[in-house]
Amino acid sequence: MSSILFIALPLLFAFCVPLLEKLGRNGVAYASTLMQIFLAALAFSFFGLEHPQLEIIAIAPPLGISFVLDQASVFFVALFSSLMTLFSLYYLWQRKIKSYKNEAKFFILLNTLLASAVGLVLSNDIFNIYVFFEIAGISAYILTAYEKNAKALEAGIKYLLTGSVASIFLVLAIMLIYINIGSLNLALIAQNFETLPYNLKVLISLLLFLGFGFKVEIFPLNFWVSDVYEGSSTLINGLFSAIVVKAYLFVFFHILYLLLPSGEFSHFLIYLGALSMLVSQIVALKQTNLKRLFAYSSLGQVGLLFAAFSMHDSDAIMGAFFIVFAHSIAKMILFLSLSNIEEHYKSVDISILQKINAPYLGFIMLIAMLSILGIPLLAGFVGKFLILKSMALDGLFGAMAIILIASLLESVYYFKLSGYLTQKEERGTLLSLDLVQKILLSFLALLLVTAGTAPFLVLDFAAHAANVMLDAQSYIALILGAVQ
Amino acid sequence: MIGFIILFTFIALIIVAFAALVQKKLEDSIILFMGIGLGSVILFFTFNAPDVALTEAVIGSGVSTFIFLTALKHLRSEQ
Amino acid sequence: MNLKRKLALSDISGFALASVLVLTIFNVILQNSLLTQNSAGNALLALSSHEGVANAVTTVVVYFRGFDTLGEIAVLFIASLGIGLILENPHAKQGKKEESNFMLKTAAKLLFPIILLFGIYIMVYGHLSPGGGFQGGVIIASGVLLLLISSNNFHMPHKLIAILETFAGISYVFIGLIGLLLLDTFLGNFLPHDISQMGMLFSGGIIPIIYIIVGIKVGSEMSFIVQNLLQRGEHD
Amino acid sequence: MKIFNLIFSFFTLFIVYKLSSISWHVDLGVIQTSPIMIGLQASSLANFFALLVSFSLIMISFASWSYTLSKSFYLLLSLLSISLFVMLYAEDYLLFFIGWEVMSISTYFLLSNNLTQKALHKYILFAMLSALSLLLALMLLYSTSNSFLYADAHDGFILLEQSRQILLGALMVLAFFIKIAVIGTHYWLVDAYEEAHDIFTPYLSAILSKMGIYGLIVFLVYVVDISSLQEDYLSYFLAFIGVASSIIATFKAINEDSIKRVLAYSSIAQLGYIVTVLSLADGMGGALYHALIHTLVKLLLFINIAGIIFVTGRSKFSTLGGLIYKMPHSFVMLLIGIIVLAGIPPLGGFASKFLIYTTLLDAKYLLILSAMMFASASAFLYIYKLIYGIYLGHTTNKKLESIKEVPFSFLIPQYILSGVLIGISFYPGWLIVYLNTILSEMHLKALSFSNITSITTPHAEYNGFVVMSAFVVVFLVVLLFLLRLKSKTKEAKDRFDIAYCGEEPNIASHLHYGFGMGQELQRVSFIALILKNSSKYFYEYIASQTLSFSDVLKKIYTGKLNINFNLSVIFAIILLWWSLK
Amino acid sequence: MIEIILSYLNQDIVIQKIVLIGSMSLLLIGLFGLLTQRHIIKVFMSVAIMESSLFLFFIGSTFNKNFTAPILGDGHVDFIHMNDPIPHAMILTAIVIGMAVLALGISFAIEYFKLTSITDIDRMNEMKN
Repeated sequence: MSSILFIALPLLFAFCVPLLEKLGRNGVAYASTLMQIFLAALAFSFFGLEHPQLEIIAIAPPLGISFVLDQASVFFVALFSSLMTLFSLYYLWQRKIKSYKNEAKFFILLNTLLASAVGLVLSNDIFNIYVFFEIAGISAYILTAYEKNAKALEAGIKYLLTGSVASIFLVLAIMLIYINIGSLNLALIAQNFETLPYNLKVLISLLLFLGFGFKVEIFPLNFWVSDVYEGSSTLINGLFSAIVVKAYLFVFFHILYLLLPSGEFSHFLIYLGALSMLVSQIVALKQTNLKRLFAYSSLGQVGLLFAAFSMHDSDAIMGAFFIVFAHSIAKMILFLSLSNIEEHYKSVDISILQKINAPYLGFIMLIAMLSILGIPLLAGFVGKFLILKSMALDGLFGAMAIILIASLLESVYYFKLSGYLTQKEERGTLLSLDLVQKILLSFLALLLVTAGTAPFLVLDFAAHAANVMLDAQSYIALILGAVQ
Repeated sequence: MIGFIILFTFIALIIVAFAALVQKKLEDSIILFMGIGLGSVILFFTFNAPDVALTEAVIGSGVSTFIFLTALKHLRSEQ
Repeated sequence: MNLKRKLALSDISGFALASVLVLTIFNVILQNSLLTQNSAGNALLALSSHEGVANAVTTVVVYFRGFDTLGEIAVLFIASLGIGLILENPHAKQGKKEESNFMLKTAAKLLFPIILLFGIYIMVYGHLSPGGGFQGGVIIASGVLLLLISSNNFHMPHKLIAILETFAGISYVFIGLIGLLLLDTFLGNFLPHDISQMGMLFSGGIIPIIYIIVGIKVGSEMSFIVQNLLQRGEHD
Repeated sequence: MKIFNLIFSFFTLFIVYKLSSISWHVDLGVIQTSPIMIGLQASSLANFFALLVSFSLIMISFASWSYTLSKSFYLLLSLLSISLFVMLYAEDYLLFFIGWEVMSISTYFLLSNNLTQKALHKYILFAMLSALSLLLALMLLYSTSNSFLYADAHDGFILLEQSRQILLGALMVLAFFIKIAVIGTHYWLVDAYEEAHDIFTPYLSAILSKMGIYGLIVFLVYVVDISSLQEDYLSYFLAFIGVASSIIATFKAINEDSIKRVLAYSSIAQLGYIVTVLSLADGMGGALYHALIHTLVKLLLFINIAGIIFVTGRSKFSTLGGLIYKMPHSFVMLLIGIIVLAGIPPLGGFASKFLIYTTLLDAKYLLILSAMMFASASAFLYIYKLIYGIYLGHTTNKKLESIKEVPFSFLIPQYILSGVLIGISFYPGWLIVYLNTILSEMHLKALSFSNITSITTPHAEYNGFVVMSAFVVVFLVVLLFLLRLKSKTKEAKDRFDIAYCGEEPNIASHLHYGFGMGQELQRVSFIALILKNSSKYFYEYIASQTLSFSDVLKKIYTGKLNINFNLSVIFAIILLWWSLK
Repeated sequence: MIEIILSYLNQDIVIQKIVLIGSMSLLLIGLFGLLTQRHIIKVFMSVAIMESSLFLFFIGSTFNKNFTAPILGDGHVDFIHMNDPIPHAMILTAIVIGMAVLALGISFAIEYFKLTSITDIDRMNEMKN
């Protein structure tokens, strides 16, 4: 079973939705969830592989496009497909209360988003990455504007414009690469990227940084994120912060490690990531809308990931993997439960947390918040600790101080929320969850706790994945080796 | 001869593009935008790229201008 | 008065910013704009010679980089789906459109078959002469647009176009999967395609078939987009 | 659930006792990429504190017998105790940090259903500040020692260059000062103690502040190697801060109306003593001794107060008074408690003060010594107020006359505690033996020991047994005399049956003068200065500054797309020019 | 005189310089439009201009005057002395993607206009920060 199925099956599903609609009202929903479960199983089947695999499409690499499956990308693919399966399972029960208008299109967009995220992670051809960049973009624009009210449409327009500006920079970078290196295959580009004159190398890496910078939500370029989160519906926010951002992050650093293995700009990128975390936490202090607050908090966590990934150190990357895992799950929990709260209490203001009467949901949200904060015995702490440890070894105490101040500010507003949740006050009507939704949420929370209390279970896998991601030489050898 | 054609069309393109953006009335700027489409088709043709020229002609100048015109129609109908 | 000056100021500052950025990009490219001859193109040209397809660009678009085209078809499909979703308003009032004048109607009746024929020609001969699926499909869509504008009682055959579109999409992915099955490379060219019959209609293996399928898909999607944009979803 | 808690606490005491006898060492795991050893080990210092923790846990579970508490309270309490044991027995700073943060978080949840939002928020922010500064300090240490173990923490510390050493010291001390709530950082403690559940406050004050002391000791002994600390800036700083906090806290305690706030300030003052004496290498013995005494006395006082609040439902001096006839047992327990708290000779409190004074005398910190004496002397004011305000004087209103003695569940722990305290007063030397094993393990100078009944220091010797027995004899004689006298006195009809200077008191006149004590001190300029400004304004200033700064930063995230695109182009230009140069 | 100019213009280097200068100035105009224009259609137009300038730059700089188009026809038998087809394929895909995104953006703008009758992107702040 080749990894191309991650792209082929969702597209096949998307194209034959009109037929599936004949199967009755929820034919499409069940078909899509079944397919996603199959894809998740497929992703986990790849877990065992020791050395990376190559999937050729049409013709052999340096000319053709190919998918590369190594530990790091398999981790991301498995994370994305399992999160998407949980999301659609959750939505199957959520739609009893509020289902989206013409739901078939909603499911198509979900699947294309998943396909493009997986494509971004696996692809090995820079123009192919641009195509997936656009597919993920366009399905995200439509998902943002799905509600068709003034806020959603404005968010859609902003997201679309930022996306097209980003793709302009990216296309210019690809063109310069092709003109000067003559190939689109990442391995070949990486091989003779050093031979380029210095100022051209700087220009290309800057354009790539700008192209991906908008989507990776780094400090000066993430002005659009909070509007998009506030505009789009809560369920979709969960998808954005859990899957889309992580895919762009992985691709950017995958290319960075290939093109600049010696890490010329790493110092600047680390401090930019730390600064981005600090700024987003400071701005998050004064937010009253929960969706904007969670948006700024995920900006902060992405800033931390950015700093960790740009350290070119396998320990920091291991920590970053943990934080990716913990943050995606925690944000998925928060946004799924927030969508239930919004549905039942019709408001997303911070003060609503004082009035909700959902002890179970509150407890699960509490675990998610504590994990984001990096409290020990939860997954967030392991990641943050590993990152700080490797920063200490490199002597980056300035960045560490910024990150710790930012997490202090983060604990200010998160504990304000948990204070509201645990407050003994008269509460509104009881918000009852379906049994399945409860199981899903508690499964996610259980993941957080087990990863936090017993990290050694996954540590060696994460360490192996981090090393594989870092060493560009074996990646190039794998691809170019396949040709001879 | 090719060099001259390229130079001439580029200069025309630049003038038309600048005019299209600075233009106050929307109809005129969209018509000028058609000019850009035409210019780029000519250029692609001189660059020995017939496929791209055909695509640009049909999609780049054809459909995009149509899209802007319908946008104008809908945005105009309210005032 | 100061509003005018403020606007002017922002224009100048915008222009200054844009020019600084572009000039720096410009002079960096200027210093090393020499085309290295070892571009992958020559290798590809050599490879495409035994694909039995005259138009090298088509072999690259459909076969060598077929995955991009599949992705690009997905983009177009999602765009038409999104536009349909955004622009449909079920409670659209069927405003009485004034009758378009006589000349446009007769011209449309005359021109439509020619445009349709031209579009189909471009689509089918994509692998022999310039053009192909995308261009052919859009030309057909422009033909449909012409009809939409000219006559009021022309109603898009939604059922037919939807079936065409789904058929094309499914068969494209299936061809890819069969390629995966037979040659275990996705979108592999499994049909016979030797050079001898260069120039015949079905001489390029799966390439012309895919390009026709792409043409049908693009044609139907573009007509949906055009129809939604034009009437903002006031259709039946 | 109560039984479970009781069994759990006895179980912990049994385990601690068992563990203290054998020396064991368990390493939990190694993160293989960069070898980090995590493990638990038995150090006698840890055993000492673990003994304190399990002992106070038993007292708490006894006292909580008559309360109906939610199941989550007991679960969180046991989680808290487990985290304390993990922290105490950790042999490396990573496990110490994990225990430290789990402790803060479980206390946060224990406090969360009693405290007001503001007080809760203050507590958790300070707890997070201490945790994060501890984390930064760990990382600083790790950068040179490449391992978190205490063993090689010292040579890592030496490798750090001067500025980083100061930073490490400042962060580590800040983290522990927040938990000890030294004068600058006590902003959260008083409200937390006052509003916490009556039965949780004794645990909070007796144990959690001791964890700060334990952390400080570990830092001083393992990282900074206290013996080389004699004239160092750190010891002057610790001494000065300790004394300042004890003086200021004592005067702040005096004019408080709520009993729990008085006790909160008094625990800040007592911990101030410990911190002062920790600044000296050979002060460690006195510090540990005082820590033990302070734990026992605070448990006794807070449980007593909990009993009073449980029975009368009031916790303000102005609403209490004259309970001596209704609650004689609690009165006697409180009497013993405040004598120990005051540190006056007969009872054990004096032994630890005596050790502390002699160490300060040897080290010639005379100014510090005099300030400390001044503070403990002026402590008498709030100590007397404590006993007078609640038990002596006239009852302020009718309802107080109908109350009965505190339920038995409060009295058992108080009896045990006062028994232990009296035992220590009789045989102060008995502890010295135990302390010496700890000191020797930390290769510090051991206290001189002659016999179990007396403490000997180079300057003087205090024989507890003799003083205690003399005191008991005198006490009995006076008691007999008073009882004989009482049989002849006339029972007062009711509390208004007193005539003084010709006025007839009625319901309106306020007979109980105890609670007013200390108000007139404001006229004294030095004390008025202390009472007027508090650290509240400083913290509120910081909070308002950050919030206004966040308003400024919010401007970037306005919805205007045009401005943002200009910003990104500017950012691109800066990047390009900076890297092309 | 004109022949000299024409022959000068025909050199490859000069053509590449013209293409570079021309497309970069088009990019400059597009970026200028993006940064200053207020009306939503003008913004989309400047994005379209920037995209087409990139495409011109790419095809122009990989263009070789004395090679033919990459199609076998009227006499050419095998694929030698032909322009590199890969940029053509890439631009072909990019044009279609650009148009699809543009169409989607315009439909957002139309629907947004129908709801709030605002076309000036600076007045689009439904979300109070």
